[in-house]
Amino acid sequence: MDFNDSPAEAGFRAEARAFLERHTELLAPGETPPGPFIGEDPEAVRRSQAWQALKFDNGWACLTWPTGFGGRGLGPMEQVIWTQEELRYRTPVNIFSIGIGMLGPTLMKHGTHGQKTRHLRKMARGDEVWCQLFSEPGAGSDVAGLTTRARRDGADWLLEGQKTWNTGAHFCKWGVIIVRTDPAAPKHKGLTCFIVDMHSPGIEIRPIRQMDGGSGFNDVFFSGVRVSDENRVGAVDDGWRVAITTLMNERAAIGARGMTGFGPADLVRLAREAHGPRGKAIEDSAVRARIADFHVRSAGLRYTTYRTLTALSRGETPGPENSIHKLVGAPLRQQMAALGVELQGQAGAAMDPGYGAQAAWLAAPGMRLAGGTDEIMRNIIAERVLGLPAEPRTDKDLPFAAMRGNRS
Amino acid sequence: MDFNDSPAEAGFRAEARAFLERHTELLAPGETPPGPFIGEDPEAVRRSQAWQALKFDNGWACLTWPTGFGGRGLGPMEQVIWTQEELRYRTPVNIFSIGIGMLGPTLMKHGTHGQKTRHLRKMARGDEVWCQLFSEPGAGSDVAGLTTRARRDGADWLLEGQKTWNTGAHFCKWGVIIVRTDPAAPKHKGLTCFIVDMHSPGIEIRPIRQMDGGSGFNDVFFSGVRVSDENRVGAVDDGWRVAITTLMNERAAIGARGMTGFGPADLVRLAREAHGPRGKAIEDSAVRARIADFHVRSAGLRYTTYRTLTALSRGETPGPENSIHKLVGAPLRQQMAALGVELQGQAGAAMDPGYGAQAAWLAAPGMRLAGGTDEIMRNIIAERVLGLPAEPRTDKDLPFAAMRGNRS
Amino acid sequence: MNFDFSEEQKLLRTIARDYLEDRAPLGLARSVLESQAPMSGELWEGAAEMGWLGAVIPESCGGAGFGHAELVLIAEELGRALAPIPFVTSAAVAEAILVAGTDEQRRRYLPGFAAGERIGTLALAEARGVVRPESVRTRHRGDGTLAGTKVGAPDGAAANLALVVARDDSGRLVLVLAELEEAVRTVDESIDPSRPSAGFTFDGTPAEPLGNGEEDGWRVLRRVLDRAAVVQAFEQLGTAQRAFDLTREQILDRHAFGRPIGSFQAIKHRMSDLYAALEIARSNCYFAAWALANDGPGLALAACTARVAATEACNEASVEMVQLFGGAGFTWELDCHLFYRRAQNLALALGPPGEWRDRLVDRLAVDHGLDASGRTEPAAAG
Amino acid sequence: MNFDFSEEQKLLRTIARDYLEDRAPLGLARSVLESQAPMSGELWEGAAEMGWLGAVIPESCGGAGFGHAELVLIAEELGRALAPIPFVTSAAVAEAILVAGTDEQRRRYLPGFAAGERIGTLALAEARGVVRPESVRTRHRGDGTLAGTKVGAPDGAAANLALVVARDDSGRLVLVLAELEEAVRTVDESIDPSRPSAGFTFDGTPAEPLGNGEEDGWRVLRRVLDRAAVVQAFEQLGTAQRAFDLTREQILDRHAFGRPIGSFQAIKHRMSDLYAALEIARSNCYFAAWALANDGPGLALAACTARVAATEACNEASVEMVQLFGGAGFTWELDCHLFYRRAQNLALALGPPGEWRDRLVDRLAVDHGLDASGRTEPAAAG
Repeated sequence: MDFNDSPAEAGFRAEARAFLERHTELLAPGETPPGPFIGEDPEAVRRSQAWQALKFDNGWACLTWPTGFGGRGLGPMEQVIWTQEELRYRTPVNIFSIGIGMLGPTLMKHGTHGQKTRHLRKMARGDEVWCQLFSEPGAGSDVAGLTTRARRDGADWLLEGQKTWNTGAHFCKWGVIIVRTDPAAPKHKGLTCFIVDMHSPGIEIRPIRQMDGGSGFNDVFFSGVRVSDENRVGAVDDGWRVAITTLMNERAAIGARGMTGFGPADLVRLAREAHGPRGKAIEDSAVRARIADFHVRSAGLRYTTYRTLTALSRGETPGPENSIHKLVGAPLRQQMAALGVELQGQAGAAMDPGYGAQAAWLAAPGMRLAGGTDEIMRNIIAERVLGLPAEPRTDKDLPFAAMRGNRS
Repeated sequence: MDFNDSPAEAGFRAEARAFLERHTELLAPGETPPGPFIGEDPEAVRRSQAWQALKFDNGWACLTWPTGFGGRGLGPMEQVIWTQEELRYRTPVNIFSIGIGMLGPTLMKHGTHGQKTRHLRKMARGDEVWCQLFSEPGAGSDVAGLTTRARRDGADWLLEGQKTWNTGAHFCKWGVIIVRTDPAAPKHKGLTCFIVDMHSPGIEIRPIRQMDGGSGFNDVFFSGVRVSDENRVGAVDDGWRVAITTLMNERAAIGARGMTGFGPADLVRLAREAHGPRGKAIEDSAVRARIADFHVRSAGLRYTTYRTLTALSRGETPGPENSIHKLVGAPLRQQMAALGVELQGQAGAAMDPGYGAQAAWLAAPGMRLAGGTDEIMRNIIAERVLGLPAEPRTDKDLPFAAMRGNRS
Repeated sequence: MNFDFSEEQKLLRTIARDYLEDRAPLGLARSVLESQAPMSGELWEGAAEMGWLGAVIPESCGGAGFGHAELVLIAEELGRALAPIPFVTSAAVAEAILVAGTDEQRRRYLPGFAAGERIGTLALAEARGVVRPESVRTRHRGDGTLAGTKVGAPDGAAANLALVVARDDSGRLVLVLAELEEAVRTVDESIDPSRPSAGFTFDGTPAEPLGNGEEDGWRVLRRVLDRAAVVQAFEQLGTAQRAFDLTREQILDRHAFGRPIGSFQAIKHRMSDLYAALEIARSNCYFAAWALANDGPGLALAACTARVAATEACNEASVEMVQLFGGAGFTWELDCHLFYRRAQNLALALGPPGEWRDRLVDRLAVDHGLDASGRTEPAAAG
Repeated sequence: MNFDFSEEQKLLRTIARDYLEDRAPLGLARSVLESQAPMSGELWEGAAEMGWLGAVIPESCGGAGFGHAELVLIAEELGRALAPIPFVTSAAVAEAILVAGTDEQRRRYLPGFAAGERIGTLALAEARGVVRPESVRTRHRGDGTLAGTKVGAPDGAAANLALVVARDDSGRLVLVLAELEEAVRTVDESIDPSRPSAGFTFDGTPAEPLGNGEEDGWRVLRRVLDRAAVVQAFEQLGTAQRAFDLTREQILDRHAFGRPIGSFQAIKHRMSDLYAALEIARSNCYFAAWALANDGPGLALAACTARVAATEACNEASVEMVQLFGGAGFTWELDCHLFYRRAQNLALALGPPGEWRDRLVDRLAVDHGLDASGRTEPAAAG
């Protein structure tokens, strides 16, 4: 056991640092790297694109992509090392992770030669930004329950419906959308996947206001949006297979970043300041017990990542333990933030920029819902990791249009 | 709101006390009433029967039974008042609750005239003790999944199979058993109910040793046990309806007795004695927080009983809140006992007769399993109280013998 | 055995519920949340007209002269409605004057409370954390004026009279009443803007001692908080029950994988556990109401027990509500966050749960004839 | 990045597992549980032959001279097997001699440990609760003898040498080694009779100070317990994983309502949560093993973290095991109770979870450059 790079890894890391040193600078102590981009500042988009182009032109944009599409054909460990290093430096927000991480690989697997040629290098260089259009108001956990329709109109298709929880529609050139093309088929069978030009007439983008007041996502409405059949990805009515590829890539993302935000160290600092029922809250063992349990889970997730990285470093497939991150991490953040609020007593009712517990507490429910709810994650672990049987399904073989509860 | 008896209730209570004063005496301070009978002492059985006969002869045995069967046709509130009073006095253990509380009412509803005449008064007077034979090793939560068989043999039936978690078989004269008479029918349809003479040839009774070392229950084996068709209760293959009556009576039992055993007060005493990480454990707020939560649940159950008694006192049907007792109480006992063990530190590894935490902790899992597991109780509350839909069932219409996983 | 409310009391509850369904749909809480208003003035006036604001104020002082059983039922209904008015907080101040004020103070202040002209708040905390005697630095000086700063006073944005805990010139803790017109108010950016808290800076603000000043201020405060906790526990219970009911409707309505999500066992089981937590809270609340109405020696333990149970049920119900509404539950447009915010606001308003758990065990031990505190400070067990 | 065991270490683990599957099926734990035996002597001899008892003892002292990575893997496998031998407890005493003993003591005692002739126990507690410096009353007198009574010494029934915390004539805390032949032993009626604890009365029992006696005894004890906690966390992890695996098999096999109970969502979700708790424990154990092997400054925090995580996972896994086996899980005949008992035994053996959580936060604060203790006692942070 050791935490050092192998010689090859160390060499690669040095290369990465050299590039970063040349073009930017280390973060100042206490300065945090930017979170995922959710705002609407066009200047930030431009800066992000410029940095991506620079990376691309120097071979740092898509390390794991094949060389034919502008990548370097490297392994996931190199990607992790690059990400670790990049996060130490002052760089713009990254608005390409959905495209490069999820949609690019989907096109590589299911796209036509023309689609790959047309899109992949521009996606990789950040010249065109991509977004994903899967979730719907009535189809979140059950993505295949979607009702957005596409009907043939000559050689084209006309899209009608609503997508939700979209990231970045307002600055993206392209989107990948999954829609229902055969409502008479069972739910997973009548879906088709398309590339859609986000500037097409008939698309309306409305930001979703979240419960914490922020707006990181959009509802996207489609009214008679025309898509050429050339932009179809995969066969007609075979879109579920395409979507699965995308979702798998989403879930395979490796948390090199770790837990950020309001955490055990913040709680210790706050508890040293705030009064408990007797003396300082840090002397209150009920508080201490909770902080201890938070640290156990938080450290456990960090070391679980090390186990995954070890497998990657050896060229092995990481174990299933990587699947626990979201299930453990999301409620953990909510509980830590709730204690942070509670420790402040009556004063906790006011938003506190000093510790940020209140903001974290208001944002926390979103993490338990986005990208697979806690419940979906538990299903996935139970079935795919533990091999427990699926529940009896009633919705798999019925014609989609015949099922109760479907808005269509 | 007040906790006093109505005038009628007070009068009834006085009557009850007068009878008890005449025939026995108040418990000494600190003396606890006997728990449910689980031992095998024949002298204790005789004492219990003698007390029951005395009660019967004076009209105190079966208050809620109709007068025709030896009861007094009173309401549940009178039964509660009687039980409250009887528990204050030194009386033998009660070995009749399964018969009088569950099986008697079942016979009244489903039995023949001859069965009622033959059995009910003797049951009520305690002359003959009854037991129940429903659960099987492969059919606990899912009682209807039972595989004990009865086959016709002339005018009689022959029973073959095993029952488990039986209380009292070794001192009972009669048992009520449910068995499968048509394996080709769906699981709930091919069951029949019988009265069985527990002294019949072919019955073998083996005590079950529990994980805490105690033996309160029996396995009962049936090898070619002959039962006359006269002893059939209800129609052939209609036993599930009979069993439901018994199970409903089981679950309607009202907890006038409340939580006994190792509880919050014991924890407070122990925590005042034991050291915590700093000073006495009672000063440790992590311990205090847990005791507080235990008290909240324990007191909440006590006051929930008051709500139920209020409805009974008014002649109303109690609300569904009565359904939470077992779901809340059983894990609560386990958690309290676990803290009681934990507070003792290294010394907690030894059985401690002083506080009894270890014994309570070893016995606690049984309470979460007996009479409906936590999981079954949650299903019942969700479906019957909250009106949430049942899950899709795969086992209701198939022939029983065709189902996977059935030992038969 | 009569452990339930009377028919008259239930009728009052029904009237309150009908009134609030009409005048205070959830949209009312939202409208205050989305505005800069400190409360709904209209509903406050309505509450005065209904006699709610004077529920336990004697008729001689302009009140309705009901009892505490009626007070808690009104609080429960206001909780159900997420009513954006400072009912419980203000009632706590009126109650303090009622139980600890002089006759003259009762006559002077209480009619205003009953009429809705007086709105009270509890100005206790001066920093983050539990309010402890040793952390009180605000001074009530010999000249009858206050100097100091209070933070996070519940419903502080709407109030015009504060019950303040302070230290007199001899260092003794006292409770005083301060007119807020003469203080500097900073309305908080609240986690629950439908019931915003505020901070106050007192600098020569006139303030008079509550009562004749002979009783220990900390002891009086604990009694006031115990009584308020029972009333607020009913408010929390109402809020929790409403969140639960709406969640139940939602999971019957929302379909996934071809069936209502309320038919999935994991969700059913969580709802059963939540139901049990709610009933535990309700039973404890009922007992505390009985203890409050009878002002018996068991009140302190009953108040702690009801508050801990109701706080937990309300927090859990609101957290599950957001989760079980799914992605939509995280949007501003749905009402889930109103419950999430309110539950936390109420959990903090009278001091955080840890404080009440700690106090519960003190009382539990006392009731078992034991001293569990290990404290040296004499007032804490009062 | 290499956060895993080496191929050689994994091979050692495989050998250990194969050996134990052959020699220590669950029936072995049961046979000790049902007898009056203090342990399985045969397995103990086997462990000596395999070199496990001398895993970290230098070859010069008769040991195998492996490292701590090997030691923890053996402990994990013994945990999986519910091995009825005092491996971890005895290893803790050997380790104490290794890190704090004199050269002479190492030479004198360690060969016996490696050969299995020496079996150590930790005689710390004198009453119910956490062992605190102020509660140590056992005296180590100037004449080199002990006087006092110890209770609940883990694996005390099997041991012949105790590491005792005592007070010397000047009142200073010291660690001493006592031969148990010269003490009065009371074997406990244990919650886990497969690994029975014992109490000891010392009355003139000869005992020698561990090491040269210059270091503070309490500080050395904390270091010894930290190191032992890492090893025992692996034992707990092995036990937890075995309970989990058997539960998984059972819920696939046991049918109710026409399908395996493992297909019911509520059960699936609990298994997922339990899986997560196990993996959290495993990752924390791995890190603690690394810290132990490297004896770095992060060891104290890592030990607390691993112990808390593993204790919780092991307790939860055993409680769920009984529950998910259904009624049969409550019988003596099934093995569930062996796990339920062992999990609790291990949770208490090195001090209860509350003590380790408390200590964890001390260390966490220190590692963030803060002092979180609010304690006055200097040795506690050591």
